[in-house]
Amino acid sequence: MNGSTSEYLPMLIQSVFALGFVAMVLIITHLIGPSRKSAKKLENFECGVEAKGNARLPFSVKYFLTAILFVLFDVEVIFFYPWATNFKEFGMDGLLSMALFVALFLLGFLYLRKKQAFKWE
Amino acid sequence: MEKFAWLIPALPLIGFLFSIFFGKKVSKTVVASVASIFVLIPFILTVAIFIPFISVAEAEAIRIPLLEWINIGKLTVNYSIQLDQLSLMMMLVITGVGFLIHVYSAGYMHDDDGFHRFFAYLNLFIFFMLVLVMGSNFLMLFIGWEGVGLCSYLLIGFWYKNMDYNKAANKAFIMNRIGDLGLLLGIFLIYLRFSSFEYSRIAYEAIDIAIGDPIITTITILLFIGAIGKSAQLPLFTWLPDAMAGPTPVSALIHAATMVTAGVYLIIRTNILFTLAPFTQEIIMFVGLATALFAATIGLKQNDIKKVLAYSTVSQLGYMFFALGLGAYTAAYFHLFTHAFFKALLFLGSGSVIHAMSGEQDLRKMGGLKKALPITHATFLIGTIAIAGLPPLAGFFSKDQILASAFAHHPVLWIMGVLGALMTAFYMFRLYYLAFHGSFRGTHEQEHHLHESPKTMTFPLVILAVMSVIAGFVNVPEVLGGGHWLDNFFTPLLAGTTLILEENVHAHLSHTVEYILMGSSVLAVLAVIFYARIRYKNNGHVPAEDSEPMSFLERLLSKKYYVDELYDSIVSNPVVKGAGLLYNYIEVNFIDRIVNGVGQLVVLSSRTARFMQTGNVGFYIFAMVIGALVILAANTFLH
Amino acid sequence: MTTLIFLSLLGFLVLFIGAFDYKKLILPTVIIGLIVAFFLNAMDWELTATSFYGMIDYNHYAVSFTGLMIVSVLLLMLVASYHFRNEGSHIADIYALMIFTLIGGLLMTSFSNLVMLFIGIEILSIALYILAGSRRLNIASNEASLKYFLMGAFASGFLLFGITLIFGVTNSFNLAEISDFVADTEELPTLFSTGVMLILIGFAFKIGAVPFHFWTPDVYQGAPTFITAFMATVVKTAGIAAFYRLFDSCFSGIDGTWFKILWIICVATILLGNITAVMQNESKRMLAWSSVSHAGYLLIPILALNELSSSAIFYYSAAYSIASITAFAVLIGLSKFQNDLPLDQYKGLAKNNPIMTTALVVSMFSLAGIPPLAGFFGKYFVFLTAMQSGLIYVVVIAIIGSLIGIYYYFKPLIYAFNNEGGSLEKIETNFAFNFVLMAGIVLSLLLGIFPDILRNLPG
Amino acid sequence: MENITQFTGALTINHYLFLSSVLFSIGVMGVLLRRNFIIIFMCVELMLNAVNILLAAFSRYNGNQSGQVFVFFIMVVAAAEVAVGLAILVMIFRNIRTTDINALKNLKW
Repeated sequence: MNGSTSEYLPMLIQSVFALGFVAMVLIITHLIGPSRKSAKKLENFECGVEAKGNARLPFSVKYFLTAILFVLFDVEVIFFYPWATNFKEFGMDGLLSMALFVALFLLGFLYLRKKQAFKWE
Repeated sequence: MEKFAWLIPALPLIGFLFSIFFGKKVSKTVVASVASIFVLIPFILTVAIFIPFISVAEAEAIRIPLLEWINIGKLTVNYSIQLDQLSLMMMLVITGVGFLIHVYSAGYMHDDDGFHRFFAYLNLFIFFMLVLVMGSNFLMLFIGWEGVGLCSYLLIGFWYKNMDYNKAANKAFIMNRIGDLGLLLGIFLIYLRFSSFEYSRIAYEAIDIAIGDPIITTITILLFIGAIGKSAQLPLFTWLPDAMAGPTPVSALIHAATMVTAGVYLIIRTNILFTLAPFTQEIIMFVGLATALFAATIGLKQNDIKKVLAYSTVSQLGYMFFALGLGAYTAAYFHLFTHAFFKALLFLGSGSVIHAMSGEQDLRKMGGLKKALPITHATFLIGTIAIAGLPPLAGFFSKDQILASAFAHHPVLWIMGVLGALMTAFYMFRLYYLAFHGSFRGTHEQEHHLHESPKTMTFPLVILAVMSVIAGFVNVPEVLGGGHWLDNFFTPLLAGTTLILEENVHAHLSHTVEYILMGSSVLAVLAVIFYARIRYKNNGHVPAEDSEPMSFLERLLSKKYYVDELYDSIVSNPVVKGAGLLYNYIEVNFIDRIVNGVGQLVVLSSRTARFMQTGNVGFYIFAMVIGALVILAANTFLH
Repeated sequence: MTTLIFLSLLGFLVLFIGAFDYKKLILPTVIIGLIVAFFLNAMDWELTATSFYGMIDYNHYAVSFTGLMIVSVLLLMLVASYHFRNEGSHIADIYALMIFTLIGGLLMTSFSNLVMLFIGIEILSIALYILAGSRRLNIASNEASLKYFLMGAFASGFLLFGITLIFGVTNSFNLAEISDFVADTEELPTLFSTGVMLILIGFAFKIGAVPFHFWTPDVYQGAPTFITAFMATVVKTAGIAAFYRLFDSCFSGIDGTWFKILWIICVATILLGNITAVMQNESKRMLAWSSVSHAGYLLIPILALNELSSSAIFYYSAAYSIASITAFAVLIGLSKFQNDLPLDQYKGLAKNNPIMTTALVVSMFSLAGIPPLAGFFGKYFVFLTAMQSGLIYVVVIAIIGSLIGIYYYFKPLIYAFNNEGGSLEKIETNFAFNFVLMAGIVLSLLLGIFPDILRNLPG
Repeated sequence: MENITQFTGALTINHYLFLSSVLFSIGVMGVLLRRNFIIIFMCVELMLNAVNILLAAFSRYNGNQSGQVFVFFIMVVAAAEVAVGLAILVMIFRNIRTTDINALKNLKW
């Protein structure tokens, strides 16, 4: 073990401890904890408001739609990154290209608006 | 005149389009006349080209390029026409006999719903057949080849409401495709060997090739497989008798006179290649002879008038191939030429009989039709004599030439050939006497209905009968004072073959031998005809019903015709039995089974393969992963 | 190159026309747009330089295939006007998605960089996943969409992994550079050939070759008929064009393992496609299996990889696309929006519908490869290409396959000419629909009689 | 910081290759073994991300930036695929009320 890796030894030890602790707690609670089996135990929530019906309720697509739209627009931001790091070298051309890129986004956004994807009701 | 040659195939095509698009709107007379005229004009054009052509000795082939078709670097293929001895002779037969059959069909199909469809198909057939023989390269030949196959399929299944007919059509189509596989591969190999599809180019280059070259042998075998399928030779012949499901004019035109001879045409066209492959020629000779005899024996026992003619066609085609195998290309063509007339005549005659009998095809239900159908009777008799090979009718000369070549090759071959000829004579006269002599055996209604066919039907019969008498004179042998006109005419066509063999292709027998051969075969045929006459006319013998097999033996015994008895028990019965055996066991059980078996194998594997498609995505992905793993493993370990 | 930009804008335009609900404008815009795109594409014929910083090489090959795809889409759009005559407002979205698919296809035929290949395939595929499921309430359409999506995404993973490995070995995504690398390197590492295999798997999936064909029949059957036609023609053409472009320019020089594997794939595809189609009773499923077998035939020129290959692939794709569009158009005319289309649906068609029957006959004959129709010459050129490279066994097997093919291609015809139990009424059609049928008939015949019109295009 | 670079420098390209192959295989196995659409979907994403790691590693190893740019493209495409995939899932869930991929097998034979 040479000098450079030895510096990571504390990190390794810490990781081992962390993992070990988790494992240990899990095992010990399993072993020493009292275990009662009842219908109540199997419910989703042991306390609080009583859960009723099937968990697989039809969920409102609106949440889903919004989330997906967010992801889509969000991911495109990646392309800003290489542009931003080379902003100066790209110069005006780069800026225009990016403007076009953003404009296309805007078109997408407008389309969604027109299709009323953002209306909650 | 040659510059109008393109019209020859174009006109039937126009006729086809006319019948398809306007056939329903105009009267039947118009459809029939248009269709017939669009075959008649090509015939006239062909004659007009042919006459100046024969006046020149050893005329060069005329090639007329029409359009550039495919052009890939070194390969150029044109739509071009080749007019030479062979194609012109073929065109004469196709347009001439074709025209007569069109005229005949106008009467025969008169009451059919599909009248215009029928003429459309006929015209289309003529078109493709002309493309087949007129093309100057293998690609055009192939297009024509496939096209006539298609028309044959359409016309066999013409009465498509009957499922059996559809089956017959499918059988014909599938068997033909097996042959086509061979032909296509042969054409590809030709391209690989010669870098061209043009006949002229191939003939030019082939002269320098050594006899027995393995590639040439392979090519010729493949081409021969194609010919086997199209020309119904062993083992792919069973579709032809089944093909009789189509209307009778179709049987006459396609399944007797023209399409089935395409295989013969193909081999004559490429005679130089076949001359270079003696091995293939041996095969062709044996296949041809075997087919000729095999089909003839089956013909002895058939009771359906068209089936007899169908087996007879197979048998005669066998003769042609026999001649091809012997290297007697002219003799093969000669027989093709005469056969086209008398077999078309016989088929059309049988059509006339069937017409008169209100659709009855069973010989046992006919008899004594001589009085009711005088013209049909007379012409049919001429056809029968012609096919039996009695001089001076057409069949005699052509068959004689084949037999002479066979004798020159080996006397045993001659004996076999004569045997086939005798059987032919027997079953044809059996057919003739059963149908036209004796007393009428059909129902009362049928008897009442008996009538001679209309003029449109008898006119072609008469013309064909005349041709059956005189067609043989195109190649009268020297020994009978003739000049071998056809042999001389074909000399340029066979120039390559002659050059390679460095001797004349047709047989050289001394005149005495030829006289003896001719005389003995004619006498034997006469004897057989006489026997058939006694058996079926004088004694009124009628083949037993299917339901009581072999009981006729007892009946015969009680009649005490000792000669008959003797003949039956010693010669005829074994032959008849053998024929039945061949038909029932070899054809029905064996050949049909193989063909059907292939079909069933496909169906079975199709059923099995279908169930791999479980509909379960999990399984699909699993299969994909397995596939990917196999590929990756192969990639790692196959290095 | 202008075509690419123009088509993208056209896609957006159609989306917005749909969003603003100008229903009457949609179809004319699409049709005119596609015609303009076709001419823009044709004008790029002389263009030889690469564009977009060397990402795209718009050579003759690309222009020819793009032209073919635009024409196919154009014909399909005309059919669509008949197919969707009673449909609601989301037609614009479908049209736009089809245009986006076309853009994907365009990239796939003109890429000169593996990144572009991947993006092209994904643009094409993602739009198709949606199109396959475009009938939201139809379970079959859902199922088709699900199956296609799952397997498609899965196959993309393989393709991508392959591309990555190639990049790792050659240090480039550029086709020319990869090709140089292959030429300069004595012994290529296993990693490289593994990459080639993975790409091969990805492509085999896209064109539906055995053993990655499982999605084809199910998806073809489940998707709306019109989309099936689109998948069978444009998508298959794009897939095979990309496949050939990549293998021809990069991997032709590498050793024979991929050849052996592709040989087996090709032969298996031809046989399995044809054999399984024999027992199918559902029209779309039968055509799906037929399309599997055609993928097999299209692989032959890639196997042969000689100077005739590109023209053989192009001619075959054109012949196959035209025949398929015609066949599917007839099917669309017959189906009244139902999903299940048993073969006996054709029963009695012939009597009252001459144009549709002729179209059916021509398309089936062309697919079966009967001369003198385009399909025959497609097969013929493919076989010729194979013979040139000495692949005699492949040709024999392919011919046997096409013999089997005749059996099932004739089935609809036998039904169509069978009048037992009454014949079909005259089916009401519109001008655009008849136009497509006539165009299909004429083109199939024309290409068959003058095959040289298209043959020498891709060069 | 220097040491970390040194440490990672000690990892050869083979390590990355191995890692991403394993991840890719886990993804494949997941797709193969699971029946829940969403989980299968995540496994497909895992496959793509395995490729991303490898691309980044190759890019660094070869000193060629284009690999990293390709990663961006893959991420965007993956996001689009997610959107479409989830939309398909919702569509199917609404119709048949399950996310089991094998529930739908009407199209077969």
